[in-house]
Amino acid sequence: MEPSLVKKVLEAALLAAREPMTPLELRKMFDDELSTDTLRKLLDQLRTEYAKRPVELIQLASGWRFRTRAEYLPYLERLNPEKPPKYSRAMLETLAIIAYRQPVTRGDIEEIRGVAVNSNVVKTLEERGWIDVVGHRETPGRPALFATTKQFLDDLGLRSVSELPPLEQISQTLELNHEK
Amino acid sequence: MEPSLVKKVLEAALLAAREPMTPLELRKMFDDELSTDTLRKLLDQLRTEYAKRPVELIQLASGWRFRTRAEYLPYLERLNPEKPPKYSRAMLETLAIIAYRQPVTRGDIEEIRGVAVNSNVVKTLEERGWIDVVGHRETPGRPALFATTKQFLDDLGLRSVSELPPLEQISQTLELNHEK
Amino acid sequence: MNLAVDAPQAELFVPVARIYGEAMQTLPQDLYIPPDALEVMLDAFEGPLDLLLYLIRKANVDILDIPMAPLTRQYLDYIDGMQASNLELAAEYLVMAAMLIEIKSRMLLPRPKLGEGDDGEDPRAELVRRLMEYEQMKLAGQKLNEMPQAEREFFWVETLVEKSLYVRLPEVSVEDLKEAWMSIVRQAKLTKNHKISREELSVREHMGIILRLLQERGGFVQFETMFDPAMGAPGLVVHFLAMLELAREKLVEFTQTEAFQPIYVRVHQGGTEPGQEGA
Repeated sequence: MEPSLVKKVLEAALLAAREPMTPLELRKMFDDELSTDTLRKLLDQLRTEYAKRPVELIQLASGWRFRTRAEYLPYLERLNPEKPPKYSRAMLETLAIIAYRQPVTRGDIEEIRGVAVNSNVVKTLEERGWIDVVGHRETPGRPALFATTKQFLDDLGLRSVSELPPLEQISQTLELNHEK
Repeated sequence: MEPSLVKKVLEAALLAAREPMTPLELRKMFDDELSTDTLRKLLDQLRTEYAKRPVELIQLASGWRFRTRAEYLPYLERLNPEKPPKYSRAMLETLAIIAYRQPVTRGDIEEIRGVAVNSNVVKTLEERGWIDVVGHRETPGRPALFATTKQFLDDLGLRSVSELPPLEQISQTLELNHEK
Repeated sequence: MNLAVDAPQAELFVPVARIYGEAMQTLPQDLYIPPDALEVMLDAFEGPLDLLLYLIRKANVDILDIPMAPLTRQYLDYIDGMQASNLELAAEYLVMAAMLIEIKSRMLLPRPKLGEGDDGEDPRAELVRRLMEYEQMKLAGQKLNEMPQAEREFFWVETLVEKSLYVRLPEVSVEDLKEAWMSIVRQAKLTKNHKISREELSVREHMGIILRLLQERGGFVQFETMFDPAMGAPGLVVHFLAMLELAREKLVEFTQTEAFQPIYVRVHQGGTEPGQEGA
């Protein structure tokens, strides 16, 4: 049997598989006339051939299977949109303080919010690339100064921090509310 | 968005699909910025690109989907030693009557076959999702009218009932005879 | 033709051979079955139409020119055979037998003259129509069965979608930030102390920009180089105000060795004397 045909049979079987396929199963299609070595070589070739395709051949603990490449998942997600996840209030308030009062230290944030800042909150915002350390305040402990990044502005569709809703307006609204 | 990227997204989605995908769904991945014409063109291109692959992109009653080419069946069959169930003649004849004469009542089927319809036959076809009740005939007893479903066409790789194999032209002989 | 009564079917059900001690009989023409297989035989036919079609096809008779008498007898003989085996005979077979006999008797009667309406029709016409329709559907069923079927002749492609590979990040809008800030203000009752104007906000943004720039350039930069004329006059003013605010908050400091020498900006050095290493 031609290796090119064997490879096509493997390709067809793996593309249609509902579960990862073990080498044993794959070899069963050829009445075990396919050596484990040849199988391995052909699977590697197949994987290389799919380098530029939107699916990739991967080897999992339980066998081989074609998988949709991660970069296409955002599009597939739109077919069955799940409810978008939400940030906690602590996260949003921390972000708001950094955005409006930058550069600020963790101590500043704690002072304004009146509660300790969970380090996961800061870490998440840093990992997202929305805040970073722009310096240190020369006070005991040299606390890091956080500011928002360009990525943050891009993601929120802003050109500059000054495009955030002005705070005086917010304060006025609040005062009006308080008067009621 | 680059047409080549759009095509890859379509390819990724169709390869991963659990059901045939409608043009509407496919366009949803691009926030409807993809025209129906362009979509059609890209799908045709995709189909051509797969001409030499062991899987093919086909258009079905309920949309587009990839399937393995028939020539690989002898190999793929060996993966599942359990033969798919054979349909009885009663089942096939009932199915044919529903497919070619739809919508029909149980009475119509009995009239053509000359025997009572076993209710298991109808139940099995319904459970397979190949037929369903599309209405009732306004005669005494209001018998249910059966028709084939999209699922039936999908499972046979067809776009519409008109793609079913043509009926043997037995009736023409009859007409010729009448002329005598 | 309806007088062809001299058929050889007389020997029906006379044992023609014995196999395993069982009598072998001939059923219609070439149908050889032992009696205990009659049940199987009945199963082999989908009903009276199917049996009739079989008899016609096996006898090589033109369906449009059914010889009524021999066919009727064959049919009845077959039913006799089934009765002999104590098979519960489906009513449909008896109805068909009655129909055949009726047609046969009408064929024997003189036909009404043509032109007197529907009565002129051949009494076999209805049977022929039904047989043809049935045969058509029987063949169609076979063809459907021969068609490639999902999960039988072909398989759907279904690649793995590992959803965990794509983590959807929460979206935050400007409104969310505003809401968050309002809630902070409400709680801390900071309404009086934290009135910050639009301009002040851009000053704060520039404070960040300056600190970031200082950090990138090693914390020590010539004052003039911090100003990019491309910022435009308002931008330069805001930038300058940001510089002053940073100095006021003791985040940066300025150094100048002597008059008219370059001014340097550097990150505030805490306790150490300003300006010493840099000069």
